[in-house]
Amino acid sequence: MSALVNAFTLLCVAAGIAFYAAGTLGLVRLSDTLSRIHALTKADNLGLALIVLGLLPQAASLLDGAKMVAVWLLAQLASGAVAQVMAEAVMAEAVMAEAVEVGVASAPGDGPT
Amino acid sequence: MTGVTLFGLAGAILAGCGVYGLLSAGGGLGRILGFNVLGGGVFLIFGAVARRGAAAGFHADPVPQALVITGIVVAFCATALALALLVRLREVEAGPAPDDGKRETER
Amino acid sequence: MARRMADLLFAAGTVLLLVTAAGLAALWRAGGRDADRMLAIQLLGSAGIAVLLLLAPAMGDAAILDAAVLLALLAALAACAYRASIGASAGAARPARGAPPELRRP
Amino acid sequence: MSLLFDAALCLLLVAGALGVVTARGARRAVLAFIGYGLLLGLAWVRLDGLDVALTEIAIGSGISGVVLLRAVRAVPEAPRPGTRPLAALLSVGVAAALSVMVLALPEPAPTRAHDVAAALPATDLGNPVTGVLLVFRALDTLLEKVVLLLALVGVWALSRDPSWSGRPAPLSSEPASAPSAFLARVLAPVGLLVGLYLLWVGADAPGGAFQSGAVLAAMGLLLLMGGQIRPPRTSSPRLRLLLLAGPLGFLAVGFSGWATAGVFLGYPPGWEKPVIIAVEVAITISIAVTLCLIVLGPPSAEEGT
Repeated sequence: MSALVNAFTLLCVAAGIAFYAAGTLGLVRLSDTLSRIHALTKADNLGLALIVLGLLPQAASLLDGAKMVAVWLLAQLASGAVAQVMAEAVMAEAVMAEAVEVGVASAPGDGPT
Repeated sequence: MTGVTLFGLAGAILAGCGVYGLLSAGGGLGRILGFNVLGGGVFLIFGAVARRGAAAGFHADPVPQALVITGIVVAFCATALALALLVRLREVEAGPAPDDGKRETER
Repeated sequence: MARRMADLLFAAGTVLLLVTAAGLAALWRAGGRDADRMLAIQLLGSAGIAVLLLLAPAMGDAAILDAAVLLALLAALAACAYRASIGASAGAARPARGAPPELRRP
Repeated sequence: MSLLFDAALCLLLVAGALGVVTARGARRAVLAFIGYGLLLGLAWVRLDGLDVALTEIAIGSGISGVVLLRAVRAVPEAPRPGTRPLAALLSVGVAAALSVMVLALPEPAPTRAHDVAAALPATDLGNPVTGVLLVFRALDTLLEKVVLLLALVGVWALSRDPSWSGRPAPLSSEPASAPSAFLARVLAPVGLLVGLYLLWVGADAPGGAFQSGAVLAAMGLLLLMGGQIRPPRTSSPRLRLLLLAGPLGFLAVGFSGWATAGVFLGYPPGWEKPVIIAVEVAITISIAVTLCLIVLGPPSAEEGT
C-alpha cells in the first residue's frame, strides 16, 4: 500500500516538474513579455497543482493537508493577479517611455548611463 | 564534506561577493545592496555554526539563530534608513523644486 | 524505504531548482526588459514554494509547510511593488513625480 | 542525495549574489536581490533554522524588495564602472579567509543548546528560539525594538519642514490598479490569519513576534499598494501609541520584574507564559506598524490635506 502511495507521489511530482520545465522553456523561448506572462501562469498553476496533489497522501495530519491546499490556492490567486499586474506594468512602461520621448517626464530610475 | 560545511563555505563566498559589491558599486544603491549581500553571507555562516551546535534534542543551537533573527530585522532597518537618506540626497542634489510641495498638496 | 523516498524527493527538489534557475539565468542574460526578469523571479518564487513542499516530507518537518504558506502569501508582493515603481497608470501619460528632466540635472 | 540538493542551492546562492553585485542597472540588481533573499530562505530551511527562514522570506526578500523598488523609482542609477581588479582581489581574500575559518571550526562544536534545554521548562515555552529571544536574551530584543523606533525617527527626520507630521507619499500609482486592489482585498484577511497563527504557534513551533509582525506589515503594504488604505498622518496619537506599545509594554514588564522576580526583565514566577505572550502581542503590533512606516518613508504631504 505504502509503495503504491509513494509511486503515486513520485509520478505526480515528476509530472509537476515537467510542467515547471515547460513553463521555464516558454518563459525563455517566447518572444514578447505578454506571452511570457501567459507561459509563467500556466506553469505555476498546473505544476504546483500536480506537486500538491502528489504530496497530499504524504501529509501526516489533516491540518498539514489543509496547509498544502491553502498553499496551492494562494499561489493560484497570486499568479492570476501577478499576470494582470505585470501586464499593466508593461503597458505603463510603454506609456512612460513615450512620455520621456516627448519630454514630459523623466523615466524612473533612468539615469545618464 | 557535509551539507552544513557547504553552507558555511557558501556563506564565506557570499560575504566576499558582498565586499566586492560594496567596493565596486557605482552608486549608493549598489553599495547598500552589496552590504546586504555581505550580511546574508555572514548570517549563513552563523547558520552553519548553529547547525553544528545541534545538541540536547534541538536540531540546532537556538542562540545564534535568535541573534540572526534580530540581525535580519536590524539590517532591514539600516537598509531602509540608508535608502531614505539616498532619496533625500538625490532630491537635494536635483535642486529646489518649488512646485513639489504644491503637487503633494493636490494629492 | 522511507529513506529512499526522502532521497527521491530531494532529487526532485534539486531538479526543480536547477531547471528554473537555468531558465532564469538564460532570460537574465538575454538582455530583454526588466519586466521579463521580474517574471523570472516570480517563477523562481513559485519553484521555491514547490521545493518547500517537497522538503517538508523529505526532512520530516511539517513546520516547513508554514514557510511554504508564507512564501505563497507574499508571492505577489514583489510584482505589486514592481508595478508601483513604474509610476504612471496605464490609461494616461502622467508626468513622473518631481521636476522635469532639464531641472533635475544640476 | 540531500548533499546534492545543498550543493545545488549553494551554487545558486553564489550565482544570485554575483548577479546582485554585477547587475547593470539598479532595478535589475534589486530584482536579483529579491531572488537572492528567497534562496537564502531555502538555505535556512536546510540549516534547520525555520524561525530564521520565515524571517528571511518575509523581511529579507518580501518587505526589503518593496522598499528597494520604491527607492529605485526615485534614485537614477549610476553607471557601474568596469571590473575593479583590486576590489576583486580584496573580496577573494575575504572569502578565502572566511572559508579557512569555516573549515577550522572546532570539533566538537561549542553550543549553548544544553543551557537552553535546561532552562526552557521554567518558561513553559516549547520553541527554544522564542525562549532565547524573549527570556534569556530579552535585553537584546528590547533594545532592538528601540533600534526599530530610532530608524523610523531617522526616516521621519528626513522630511521637509512644512510636511513634518503630514502623510507619507502613497505607495500606489493613482488610481490604484484594479488587480492590486483585488489582491489586497482578498489576501489581507488571509494574511491577518497567517500572522496571528504564526504568533500563536510561535510559543511552541517556528514562528513568533518577528515573523508575525513582518507578515502583518507585508499585508499593510499590500493594502497600501492596492489603494485600500491611505498612509496615516505621522502625528496621529493613535499611530504613535501603536508604535510605542511594544517597547513600553516590554519596559513595563521589565521594571515590574524587580518587584515580582527580583531582577530587571524577570518574569513573575508561575505567570511566565501569559506575560510572555502578552509582551509578544504588544511587540508584534509595534513591529508591524514600524516596518510598514519605515517602508513608506518620510512624510511628504503638508498638514491639513
